Amino acid sequence: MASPPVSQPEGMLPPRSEVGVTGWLHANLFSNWFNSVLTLVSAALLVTGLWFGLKWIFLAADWTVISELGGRFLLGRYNTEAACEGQNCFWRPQAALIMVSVLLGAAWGLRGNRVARAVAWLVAGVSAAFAFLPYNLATMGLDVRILLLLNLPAVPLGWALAKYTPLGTGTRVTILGVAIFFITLILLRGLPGLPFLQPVSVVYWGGLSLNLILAVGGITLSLPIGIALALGRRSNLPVVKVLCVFFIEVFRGVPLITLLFMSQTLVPLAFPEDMPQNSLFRAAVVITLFSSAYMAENIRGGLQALHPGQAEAARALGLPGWQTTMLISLPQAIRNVIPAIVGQFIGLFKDTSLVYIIGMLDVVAIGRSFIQSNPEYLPSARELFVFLAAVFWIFTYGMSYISGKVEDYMGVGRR
Amino acid sequence: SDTSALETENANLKAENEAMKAENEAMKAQIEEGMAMLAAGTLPMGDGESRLNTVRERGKVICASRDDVPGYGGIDAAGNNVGFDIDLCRALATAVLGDPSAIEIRLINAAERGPTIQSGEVDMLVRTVTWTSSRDAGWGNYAQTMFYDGQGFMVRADSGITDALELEGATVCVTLGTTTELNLQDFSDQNGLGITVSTFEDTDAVVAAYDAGQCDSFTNDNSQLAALRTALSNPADHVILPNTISEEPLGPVVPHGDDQWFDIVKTVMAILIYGEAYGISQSDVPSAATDNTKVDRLLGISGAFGQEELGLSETVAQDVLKAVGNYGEIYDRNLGPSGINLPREGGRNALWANAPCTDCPKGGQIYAAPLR
Amino acid sequence: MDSASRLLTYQGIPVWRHVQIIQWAVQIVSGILVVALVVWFFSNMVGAIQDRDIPSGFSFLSREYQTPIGEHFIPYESSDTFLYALLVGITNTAIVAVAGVFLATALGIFIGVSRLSSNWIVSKLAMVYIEFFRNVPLLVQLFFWFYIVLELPAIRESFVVADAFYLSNRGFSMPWPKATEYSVAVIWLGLAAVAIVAGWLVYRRQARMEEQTGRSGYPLIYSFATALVIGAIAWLILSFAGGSSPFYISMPEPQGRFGNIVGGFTARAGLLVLLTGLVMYTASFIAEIVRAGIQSVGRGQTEAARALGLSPMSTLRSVTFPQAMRVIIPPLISQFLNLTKNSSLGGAVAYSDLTNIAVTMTQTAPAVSIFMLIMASYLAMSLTWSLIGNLYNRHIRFVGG
Amino acid sequence: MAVEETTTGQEIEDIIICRDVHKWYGSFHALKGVSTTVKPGEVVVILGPSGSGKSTLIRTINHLEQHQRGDIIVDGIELSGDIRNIDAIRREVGMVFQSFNLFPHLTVMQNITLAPTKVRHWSKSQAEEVANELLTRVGIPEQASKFPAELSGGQQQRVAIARALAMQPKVMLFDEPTSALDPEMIKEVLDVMRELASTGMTMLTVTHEIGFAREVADRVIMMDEGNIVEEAEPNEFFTNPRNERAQMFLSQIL
Amino acid sequence: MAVEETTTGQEIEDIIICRDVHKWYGSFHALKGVSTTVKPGEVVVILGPSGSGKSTLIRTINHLEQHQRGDIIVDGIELSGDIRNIDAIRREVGMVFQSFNLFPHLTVMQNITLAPTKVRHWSKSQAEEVANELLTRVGIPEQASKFPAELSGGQQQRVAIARALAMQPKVMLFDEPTSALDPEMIKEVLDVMRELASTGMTMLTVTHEIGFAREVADRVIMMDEGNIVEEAEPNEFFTNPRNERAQMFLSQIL
Ligand SMILES: Nc1ncnc2c1ncn2[C@@H]1O[C@H](COP(=O)(O)OP(=O)(O)OP(=O)(O)O)[C@@H](O)[C@H]1O
Ligand SMILES: Nc1ncnc2c1ncn2[C@@H]1O[C@H](COP(=O)(O)OP(=O)(O)OP(=O)(O)O)[C@@H](O)[C@H]1O
Ligand SMILES: [Mg+2]
Ligand SMILES: [Mg+2]
Repeated sequence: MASPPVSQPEGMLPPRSEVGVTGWLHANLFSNWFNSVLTLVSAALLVTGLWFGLKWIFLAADWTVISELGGRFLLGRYNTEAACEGQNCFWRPQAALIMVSVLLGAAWGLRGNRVARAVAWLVAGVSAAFAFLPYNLATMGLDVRILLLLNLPAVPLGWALAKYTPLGTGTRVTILGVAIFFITLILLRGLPGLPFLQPVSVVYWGGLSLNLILAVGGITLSLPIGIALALGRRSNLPVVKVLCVFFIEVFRGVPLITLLFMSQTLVPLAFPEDMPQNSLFRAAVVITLFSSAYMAENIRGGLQALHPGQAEAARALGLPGWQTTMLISLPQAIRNVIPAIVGQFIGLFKDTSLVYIIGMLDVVAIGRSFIQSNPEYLPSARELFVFLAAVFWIFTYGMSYISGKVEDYMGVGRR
Repeated sequence: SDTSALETENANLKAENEAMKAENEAMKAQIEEGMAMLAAGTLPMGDGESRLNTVRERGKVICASRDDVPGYGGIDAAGNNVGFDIDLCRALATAVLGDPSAIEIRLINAAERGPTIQSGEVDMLVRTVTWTSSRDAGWGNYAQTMFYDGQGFMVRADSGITDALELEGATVCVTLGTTTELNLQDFSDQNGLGITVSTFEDTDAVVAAYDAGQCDSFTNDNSQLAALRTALSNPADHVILPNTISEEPLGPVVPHGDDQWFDIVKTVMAILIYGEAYGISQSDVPSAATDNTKVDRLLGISGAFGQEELGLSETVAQDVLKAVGNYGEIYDRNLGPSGINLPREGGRNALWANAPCTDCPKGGQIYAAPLR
Repeated sequence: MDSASRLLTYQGIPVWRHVQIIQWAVQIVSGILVVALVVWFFSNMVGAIQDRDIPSGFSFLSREYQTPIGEHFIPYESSDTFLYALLVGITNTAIVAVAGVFLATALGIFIGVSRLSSNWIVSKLAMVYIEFFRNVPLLVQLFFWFYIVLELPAIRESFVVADAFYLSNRGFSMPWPKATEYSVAVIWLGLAAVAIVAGWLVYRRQARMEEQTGRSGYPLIYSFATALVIGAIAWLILSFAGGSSPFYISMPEPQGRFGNIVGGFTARAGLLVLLTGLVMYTASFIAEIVRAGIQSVGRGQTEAARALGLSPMSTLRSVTFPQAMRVIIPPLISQFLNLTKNSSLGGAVAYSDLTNIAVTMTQTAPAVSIFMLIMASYLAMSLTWSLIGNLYNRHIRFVGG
Repeated sequence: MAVEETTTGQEIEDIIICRDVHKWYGSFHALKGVSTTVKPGEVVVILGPSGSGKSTLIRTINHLEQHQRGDIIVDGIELSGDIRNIDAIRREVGMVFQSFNLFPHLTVMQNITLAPTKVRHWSKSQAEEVANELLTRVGIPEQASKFPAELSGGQQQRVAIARALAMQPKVMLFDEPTSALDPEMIKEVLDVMRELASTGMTMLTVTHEIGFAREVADRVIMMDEGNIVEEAEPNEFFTNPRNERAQMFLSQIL
Repeated sequence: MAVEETTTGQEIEDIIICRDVHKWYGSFHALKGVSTTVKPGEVVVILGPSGSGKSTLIRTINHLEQHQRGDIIVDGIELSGDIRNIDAIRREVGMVFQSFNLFPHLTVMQNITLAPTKVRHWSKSQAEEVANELLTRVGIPEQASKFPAELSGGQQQRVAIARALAMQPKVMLFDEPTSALDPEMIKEVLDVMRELASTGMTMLTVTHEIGFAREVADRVIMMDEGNIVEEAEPNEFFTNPRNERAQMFLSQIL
């Protein structure tokens, strides 16, 4: 509407009220008296809110608790002496991060679109920016800073790999992505026997990286499980259908925190006592299954919205049932419900903060644990929670923003 | 159509059927086996395996503890688990593995304590757990009281209250899933106080709520009250009432079903206590014979107190005391002057009246079975 | 075909190629697999429970609970049983859920409609609201509100309006009707119900008359008047006959040395925080649902209504909204469900919801049994929401819809 | 103003007057100064290639789109920002859409009676009486209680016509009323429109049905790129189009 | 078994044989015993009022719907529960739908090459070669890399025809291929179908385009209420329909 007038072949310009600043103001803020009043009232609200908010943030709040915790927000207690005895294990998450940068670079090289490029540079740029945090060198060594900076060359490296080597196909980059996820897990967990990969118990995992690992793992697994459940629920085989419905309804009908409680209290009973127990793994399984149940319903919605003619056309072409599903129905169904799926991902990411129930120190719990163990910081709880809200907001809003771009790119609106 | 192809297909199918039948058979056998085991009340777990062996194979002692109470279990600025309870876990790790850092601390909340120890996932629960008979019966075995606490109240000084019996009609803040809640109810009912409770899941919230005046009083174990008072915006404005409304003996708990492990934990706790009683400090653990036979026996220099039966090394006490110090040192480090500064002298957490030490606090109840 | 392979045919088709047989085989195999897995899991669990003498069973339900419950809307004493205490938890959760659902829906519709406002600043504010509140974990938001509530004055310095409404960091108190004598109160409530039915009948009659004749029948006015008059007459008669009115208004009043509020109705801080958090959080999702619902009604529909001369209000009420509802209801119901489940975070801010109470119970009762009960309770609540959703859906269903 | 103006001269006779109507969508110039008039009882068919502005023109006439320059006067009422005038015009002008736009959640009867009861404040019984008459007139008296989805396309479009007629408009606008229909159904809808034309209703119709245009129209307007390029008697238009663009267009669709 | 049966007698000549085909939707009897045969290279047009079972008949032929009684034999393969036969028949029978049903998430080229590569296991280059040929044949060689949504309706339908032809079917089924198209586009699709008929493809077409039927069809089948009510040469059918129902139908649509 507000686009500037382009030259008209007939030489007649659109009227002023249709374009330009006045046109915009008139159309959007002051089109009638009611709108004008609304505009003024909302503007007043906005200004007071901003005034008090900013005043608190810049004058009243004491942010030392944030700087005190610093890197622990990101990595939890991963790099403490207890976690990684006699070694500096900081390079392991760093290396994982660099691999992610390479992967994002490869995705960009593969697809070559603006969104992928923006995401890759954003992640690498933010990581590299951490290298310039104003800590002294004792707190944050030169090695750490160099590893952080390496994220920048990692992006073009990935890009070049995808562009100029046989790696550059969708399947291979996907495989690479999955591989990197597992390599990251191995890097973080360590391998017994390898001296430079000394195992680090999961109890020391924490901070935002824990939220991200749980979210990424949960997201990658809940999508296929959700798809399977959705297909099962739509299946015309009564037994399969009933099983899927039962699973979905039970997992959707119960609060996640009771499921997490149960994963810690009842589930261990079902396994032999001397079997290595891993409460984080159990929690991850529960979170994934919970998310899958929701994912299944999202996908089912997408499948239902699909025109039956699509599957018919595929069948008429002689494609067997599973290929019809994999090549025709699912791609379209998923594309239909990208917003819902991303919403589900965001929900899952937010839900990872509930692992405090099982005593894991995720980004929220690490902060709370700190102020509780160091009571002099208890009065800083407000600052802490405002900071945490901002951290989550940046990630989740980033996700929905990217999903919007991906949607545009995939041309959801084009049909 | 091609009959030979059909035939091979049929053959394949038959083979498949055969395989499936075999599988079914196997599955049936397994299920039957499972049912039988169910009936016998056994489980397919390594019954022969003792916890001591499991722990040694694993190379780590797993303790369930906490991260939110300074002095008992917290996380220091460097990110390490510290506290009285954590040190008890370290002592155990030194005893069975020879390494005080061979521990893994599972952080759990109050409500998870029972199920966690019941499932046998952890080797020891040291999370300010009050010893009660029903927990002893239902959760696991209490090894040894390592700290005597009692529940008290904190109020604002300007309220003019000097006795808990004056709390009629008060709103009292309490943490969830603890004996504290239960004791408060008993106290209120018994004295007809009609107390209203506000139950919080976590310490940060409960302290903030009390500090802001959302409740009139804050009840917890006295020692924790003392620690948390320092966190209030103005500690001097608050007093801890003299009343103690409950017995709160705190100590480690081990899972049911492994007597040897139970005994090991009890012995380690006794080593810490007798270490103090005999005046053996961390910095000065004799490794050669002294003039005290009791000390020599404790340190494994001469004689024994059952190390072999317990599967521990001769010099287990030396190792433990060198690694974490004696009871008094652990106390001072965490709860005493270098910790949250709870007085010990003259209290119940001093050693028993005629403990043989020269300059340690005496006249209290910290006592363990003699080591011999 | 030889005889052996003929055996493996059904309707003349080899079984491994027969559509129906394949389908059956898939079902049987998957069924067996799942059942085996479940049996294995539970048999292990039951075995462990027996093996380790872990308490189980439900006999504890009739024991006295003897534990304090912070917030209860039905009378509760520590001598009540576990079962009753669970019921207290369920009512606590249900009350938050129902109140939250109403408030969140109202706020969500408001925000959702604002999001579509032609006023740029209003729509942007709504967008900022939505983007903030749905992107931050509820737990963090709950603490945010918790600390905001702590900023309110202490009880002695409460904000007081007309000596009847008190707001402090302990909660919000207001006047509330209380029964003078239960029997009289119940009789009046019965009569009041009759009055409402009568009012409704009058409404229907007037509305029909209005429809038939085109003259305005003022159905709302008539029906309210009818109900009020009947109710008032019943009140007066009962007051005279019984000597006192059925209800009196209990006024909140600070009492005792702590100045705690007695009388009236008090929503304690925990409830306020939880409710605010849930409502603000859920409303951001509902707003998006409402927006999508309204946008789903084709432009052609509004255009047709406008071309017929219907006013924007009439268009919204008679054309847009009834159609949007059908898109809105299913996701809305799942938001109701989410809100109910999310209330289980109440413990963090000192609200005694069902999960909170149940978790406390595991201290003195078998965890296994408690978790079974709590799962069953939440499933029942979820089913109730679904049922309400389905009933409403059926109500608004139309052919081809 | 507009009213005074139109009470003078011969303009009183014209029920629709468009004078130099311009319409922009943002910066896109969709109507480039369209002028024409329609007399009461006249049946006008508008033809033209896709995107030529046919729909835009008839949508500006009942203010579903707002024009930015020029005057549109319907039944003596000038279209302007005055909502009272807009409402008045909409009451006098019925419109039928290509995609029917029946309200799917209301029965046929409710679809038809909605506007009369809400806008004209008729009683329900009066509105239903009129509705029944109209349903008989469009040939589906027995479908009153069905929902739109239960009807064929042709029946739906006939309901849409009845719905528009229920407001007793002075002018009816049709935007490709038959182009979403099966061949069998086109005829039944065109029959209804023929009948309507024969009763003297003023009609402005966008359609590709040449047969209908030839037979029923008093005048054919051909549009192209936002302009009226030819306006003529149907016979003359179809047999001997003067404009080159019209010739091309006709060669394609005939 | 079916194979054995069809190797005998004259049936070998018929590429489609329907014998007493019955189809119920729930309790609704949609096909009431339809019997007919189609010879290779024959072009058959199916006419009939809406709901008469035209679509149902051709959808049972490639098993998009399952019939419950009677036999359908296509190219010697009997339709039954045997998935191998179903797959085989679908490979031999191409189908074009009224609503195109192109895959919106794939380009035109991918739409056409999907089935050949996945079902016939052709190499990508081979499939693309064939696709390019077909696109030239249907007149849109330059649109290969576009997405369906970027094409006009007529172009989409031509892609749909190319897609079906890419599997080199022996029979093509068309279900009202032009009824969702604008008048201008109908012609371009019919032209492609004419060309196809001239190459000797066996075609079974449901259409309302009388001109096409007259000109191209070898035979016209008229259906009503689940039965075939008339089967005749197009000339004979259109000029002199014997059946009363057919007469009525023709009077409506001509
Ligand atoms: N809401 C709108 N916003 C922007 N451009 C529009 C809008 N509506 C129509 N247009 C453009 O205005 C021009 C005229 O459109 P209009 O719908 O009047 O054409 P038409 O002659 O009715 O065509 P058709 O036969 O396809 O219906 C077209 O180029 C169209 O793209
Ligand atoms: N999936 C279905 N379930 C139930 N009834 C159906 C189904 N599909 C079609 N029918 C019914 O079967 C009858 C024949 O339908 P069919 O689609 O074959 O008709 P048609 O001759 O193709 O009509 P049209 O010209 O409208 O496409 C119709 O009455 C229709 O309502
Ligand atoms: Mg148009
Ligand atoms: Mg059909």
